[in-house]
Amino acid sequence: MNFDYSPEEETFRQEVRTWMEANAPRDPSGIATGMRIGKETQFAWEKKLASKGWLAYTWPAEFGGPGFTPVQRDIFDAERARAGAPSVIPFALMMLGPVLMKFGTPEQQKRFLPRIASAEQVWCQGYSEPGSGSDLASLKTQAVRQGDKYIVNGQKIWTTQAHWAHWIFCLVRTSGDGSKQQGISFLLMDMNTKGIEVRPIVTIDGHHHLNEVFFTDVEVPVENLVGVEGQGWTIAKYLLTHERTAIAGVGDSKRQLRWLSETVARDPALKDSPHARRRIAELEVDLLALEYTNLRTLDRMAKGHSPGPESSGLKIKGTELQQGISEAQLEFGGLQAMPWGQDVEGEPVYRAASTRYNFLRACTIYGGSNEIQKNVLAKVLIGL
Amino acid sequence: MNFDYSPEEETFRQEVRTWMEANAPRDPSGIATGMRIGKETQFAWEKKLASKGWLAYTWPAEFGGPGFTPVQRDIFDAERARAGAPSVIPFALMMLGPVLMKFGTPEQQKRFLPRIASAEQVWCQGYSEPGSGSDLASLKTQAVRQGDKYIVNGQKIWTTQAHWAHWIFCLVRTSGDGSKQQGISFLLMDMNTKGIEVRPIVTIDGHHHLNEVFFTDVEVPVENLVGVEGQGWTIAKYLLTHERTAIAGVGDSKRQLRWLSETVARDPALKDSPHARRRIAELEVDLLALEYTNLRTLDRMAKGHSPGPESSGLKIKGTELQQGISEAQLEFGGLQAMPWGQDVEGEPVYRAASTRYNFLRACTIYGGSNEIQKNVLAKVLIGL
Amino acid sequence: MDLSFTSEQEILQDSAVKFAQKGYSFDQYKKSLKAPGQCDPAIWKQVAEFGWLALAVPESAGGIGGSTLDIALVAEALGAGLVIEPFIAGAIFPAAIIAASESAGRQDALLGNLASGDAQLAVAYSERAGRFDPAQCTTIADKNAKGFVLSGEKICAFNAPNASHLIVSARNGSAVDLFLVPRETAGLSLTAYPVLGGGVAADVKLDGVQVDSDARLGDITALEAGLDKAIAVDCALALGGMKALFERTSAYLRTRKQFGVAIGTFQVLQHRVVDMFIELEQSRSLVLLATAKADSGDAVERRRAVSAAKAYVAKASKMVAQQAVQLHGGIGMTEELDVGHYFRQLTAFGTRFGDRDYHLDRFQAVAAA
Amino acid sequence: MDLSFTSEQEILQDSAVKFAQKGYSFDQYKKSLKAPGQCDPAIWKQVAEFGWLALAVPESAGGIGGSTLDIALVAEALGAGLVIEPFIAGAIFPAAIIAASESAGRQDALLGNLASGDAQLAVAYSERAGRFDPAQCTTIADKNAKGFVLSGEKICAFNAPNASHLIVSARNGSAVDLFLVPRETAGLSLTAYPVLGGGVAADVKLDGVQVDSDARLGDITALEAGLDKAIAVDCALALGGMKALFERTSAYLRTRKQFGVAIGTFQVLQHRVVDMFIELEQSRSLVLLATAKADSGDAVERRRAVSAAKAYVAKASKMVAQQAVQLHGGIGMTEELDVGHYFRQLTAFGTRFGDRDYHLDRFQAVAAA
Repeated sequence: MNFDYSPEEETFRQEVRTWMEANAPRDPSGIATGMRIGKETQFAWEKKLASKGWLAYTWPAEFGGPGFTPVQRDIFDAERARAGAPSVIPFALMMLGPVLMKFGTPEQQKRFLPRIASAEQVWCQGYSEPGSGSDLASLKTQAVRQGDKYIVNGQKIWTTQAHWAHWIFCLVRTSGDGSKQQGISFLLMDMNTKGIEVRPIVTIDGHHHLNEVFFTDVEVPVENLVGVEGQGWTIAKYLLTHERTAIAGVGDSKRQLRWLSETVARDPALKDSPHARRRIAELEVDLLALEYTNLRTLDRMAKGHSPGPESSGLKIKGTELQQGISEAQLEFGGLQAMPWGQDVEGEPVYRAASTRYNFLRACTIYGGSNEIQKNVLAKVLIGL
Repeated sequence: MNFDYSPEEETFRQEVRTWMEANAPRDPSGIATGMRIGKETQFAWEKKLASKGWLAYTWPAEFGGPGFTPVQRDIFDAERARAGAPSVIPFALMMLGPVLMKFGTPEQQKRFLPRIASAEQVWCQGYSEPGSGSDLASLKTQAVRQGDKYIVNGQKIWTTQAHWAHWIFCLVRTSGDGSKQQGISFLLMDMNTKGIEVRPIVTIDGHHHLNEVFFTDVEVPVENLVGVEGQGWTIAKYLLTHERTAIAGVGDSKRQLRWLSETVARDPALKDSPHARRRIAELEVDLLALEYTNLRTLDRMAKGHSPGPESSGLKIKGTELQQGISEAQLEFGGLQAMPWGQDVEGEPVYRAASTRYNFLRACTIYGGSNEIQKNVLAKVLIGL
Repeated sequence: MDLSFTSEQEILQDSAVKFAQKGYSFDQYKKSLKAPGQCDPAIWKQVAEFGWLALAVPESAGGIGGSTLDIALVAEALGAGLVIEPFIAGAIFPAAIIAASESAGRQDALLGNLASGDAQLAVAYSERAGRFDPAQCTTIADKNAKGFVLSGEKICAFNAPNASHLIVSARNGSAVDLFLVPRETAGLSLTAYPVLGGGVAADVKLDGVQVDSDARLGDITALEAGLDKAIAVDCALALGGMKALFERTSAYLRTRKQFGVAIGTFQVLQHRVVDMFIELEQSRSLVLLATAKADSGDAVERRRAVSAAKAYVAKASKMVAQQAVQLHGGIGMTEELDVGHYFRQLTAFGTRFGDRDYHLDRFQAVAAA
Repeated sequence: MDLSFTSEQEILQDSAVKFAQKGYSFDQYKKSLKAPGQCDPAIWKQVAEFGWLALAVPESAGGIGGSTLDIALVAEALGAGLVIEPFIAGAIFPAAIIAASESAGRQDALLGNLASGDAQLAVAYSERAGRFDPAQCTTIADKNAKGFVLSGEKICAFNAPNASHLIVSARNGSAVDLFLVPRETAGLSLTAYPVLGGGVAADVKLDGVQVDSDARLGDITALEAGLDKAIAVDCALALGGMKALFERTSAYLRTRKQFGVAIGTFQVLQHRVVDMFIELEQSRSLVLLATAKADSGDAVERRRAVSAAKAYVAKASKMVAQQAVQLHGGIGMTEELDVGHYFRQLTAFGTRFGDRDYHLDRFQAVAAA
């Protein structure tokens, strides 16, 4: 048993590091917070990654990805985070991509995958609805078949970056029969279609990431159905469980914690505080536990196994740690973290802290709240 | 609004303090832990309190108590704890006494109350059964009426100090009809009655406080029924909610924390540790919040109101704090807390720590586990 | 011991609760956020008319000279109503400092303007390297013939952009003294900004600011006394916010349905709400203690109670605020619902006037002394 | 990166798991508790015959010279089986010190006896005022013509009552060195006692103990290396106990009924078990890291990994142990059920070889260096 990377992996890491240092966008405040970065910067960065062939870095070579191993993917993501570069918009790359590879027709694969990998098409995800938070299957948006079209009516909510996206993939109800899961289908829509309206939702970090998306008699060609009618729930579950490598957020948490500890080390008010140093040490130990739990999962995946029981805590612990680090950033920032919505002189990590702290409250809510995650895991562990 | 004690109360405090200093048993290791104290020491101490008229210190004068006000009771208990004296065995004094005063016949009151207040009769409580932990109402011990007797068969468990007690009060099932609560009655039994067998349960602190009590065709005169048949559940609820003043355990926690902080102050390995000092400060602040929450309850009771919403957290927070203090005692004790079941040189608080730590795991379990307490409180707060 | 309020206090509390519930809607809050200095003049006028701004002004200066408890009763209602007008930073805190200072009698005109709502003040005492400790002061007051020349930098002086005068702490020889500096004095410059959770503040530069000898209000003990009063009152404000979040969250759990049932039937969420409630009540006990002791002449007793309250409430309010958002789910994350705004308000509370870490240290230092 | 075990390791693990599950019942545990020195000779003989005592003895001394991971696989099984015989304190820890010391070659006979189970050792390095830090040593080694004279006091030397020799740390000039002292040496006296969670220990008095020059094993680096190995292995032992408690608790929740249903249907208890499981898996990751790095020649890397594991597992095992008792209710509090015994075992783990506080400090010191 060893945790050492192979010489080939170390070479790969060096290659990625060098490239990241040369190419990562230079916008420390925005990138570091991972939020204030604007559409232009994000799109330019994704184009740059695409031109290197690294945008769809989790995809196999046969579908236009670089064909990285699980360990390489992890290294890539760690180096991306280390350079302070933003992560890619995940909806097409991490979610729709794998779905099309498994459930899509060859025509759908040819039509969409190259455009996604080349950064030509940005996607958003239409899952949640006002009445269905954690109870996703209770969704109501309807798609009624009329000839070679579906007519879609309804509403999605919490749609991240819908105001940037060219396309949306949606769970829609195509039948009211059977269990509520059975009537769900998976549909792709061009955001420019008539009848789609996007309204912004501003969140408590003061920014606009989220949206409501309204569908009024939207006509969608039947060839935009993925899989068959009623298969939507199966596809949704596949999508949610598929991508685990980046779920722990180890790379970004490492960068945030390092940024904080470097700042504290030069902060005259904190550098000698045993409590501040202790708190950083506690976070570092927790992060180390998360990092090596993630590596255990990668090792299993590299051997062709599915993730083991150790992986079930990755999302829960990973989000708790993101929140824990942002809390320390806020509290160490003290009065320097009080300015709101306006740039003021001071340590960047402190200045970004209150926005990050507010924003990151969402990470234990979205993608299945941590309470729901624990319900699911309890079923596996206790079996009742 | 003021938190100051009246001059009369301060005089009373001084009187109790002086008496406690002169009369509290001198057995620092045993008394301090509140557990290793033997039957003889405990009984002698209760006799001494009784001869002062202070054993039944929560009782009104008409029933042979000193008629203290709620604030005086609290002062009394605080001074008792401050002197390092053991608390009284609560079952007769805090539980049965008030029950007899409310539900007992004049004959029952005359027969039992004076003997309890004079330390002549020690009681234990027969509530829990093997199959009924938090679900108390599911109890199975049966009392079948035959002429002027009940014939009792069944088993109680977790019966504290049954091996010391002269009498036991029990919840028994007198009817299988109606809801499971409706068939319960409240019965008093002489522990010397034929058919009662006590078997010890040794707990993880290595000591014998608890017992199983078996009842085989035990004959109990009908005049030992309190209230009427089927009223047992009502009486049990009255009993459980009646006594709130000492539930927070403020006095004992204060003494334990002071004992710890004084020890730390002279411990060469810890006295300069910012982490040890911080932890003590945190516990002190938590204890202060508990103390003043308790005072708010006392203030309401002194005005003749029932305890307010602030009192609902007293048991939960009080037990968490007891455990928190014992955890700090254990961890500060370090290697000095490792000796087990044998006296060794060293700081008394450290030597007692592992026993206390083990023993106190029970305090979030007994008397309705903290999870059950929260269920009950949730019903009040959310109402679902 | 008697924890009853006087009938005057009950009337005061009633009027503040009514104002916050009826006179200050969530729409008014959003309006105030956009007002100059995040203070709606119409609201400020009402607050003054209620007499609340005069509560910390001594009777000798034409004020009401209320107890800290009186002020806290108003603050709790304002906190529960999400009122962001600078009740503490612009009025209570500076008035309490002046009332406790040697020069109390000389500032009656200014205090009169403050009580009537015609002027606001601000206190500039925090420095970057000193964090929350008022004694850590590198700003210098150099005595000269005309009075004093002040030089240095302060950060995050709450409400400074709205103030006619700043109370500035500066090192005068070996002492740290307080100086009243009119906002428009030459050499005084502000970098103003909005503050997390509402209100405004400024980083303050003092570049050879000349003030009269009269400008010296007194020494640091007045700042410390005023600060303790402000903290006790601020804890009451936070208590109001915690209560509002507890109420909104328990109501949401009763009505919001998932999987066909009210989410309040889920035991984990039930216990979370119970924990919120218990923290609220434990906090209330220490806030009562702090308000009772904030007026004490015994500085040790005062500091101990105030720091205990702030240390406890900082942690409890963080828990309540975080869980309120978590239990509301997505909607709790939006600007549209007031929950997120209370969340930010309580987040800022955790920091201003010293965080839990600072106050635990101070509590411990007092206990050791 | 490859986290597979070798086939030899899998065999080793299998045999240890089988022994703990079949060869060591709860009754055997209670028997061992009553055996002299809480070590059943028959069990100790079996452990020796399996070769596990030879794992930390170098091949050059007739041992197996296994990796820390090899030893940890055995320890995890022993921990899961509640085996209280002094595998670490009596064999692995002292053998690892000797193997890492300058005098390694000279102690082959003693190590042979240790590997065969014929002798046990113990390490006396902790002092009252030094808490867990081996460098805090006030015991003195005075050089004289015959060798060294040792004077001082040690506390809580695990397994000392069973040991034929003690390894004692003492200050030799400016260095802290290690000395091998036969148990029966004049001036050496032990106050023996049972230890929380099983096993025995002693406070040790050294009153002018004369030893040969040969008795000097080496300097403190050997103690530090042996200690890091022992801690990594001890963390694996704790992991076994945590796993056992997780399994017993989840099984209990499936079968125990209250209010007419299995208590495992209550969401609060479900989430508690989930938390236990997550902590178990996070702990496992750091234990694997610590065992991998415990054999590293890079002391900084070794310390960092070992202290991270100990700091994490100390907290996680406390949580798992406390919740196992809480979720079992009354029955979890009794001597009759094994749950309470695992609880005590894990409680003792939190302290021995340094608690979370100590290892967080050490982790931080290494990170800063």
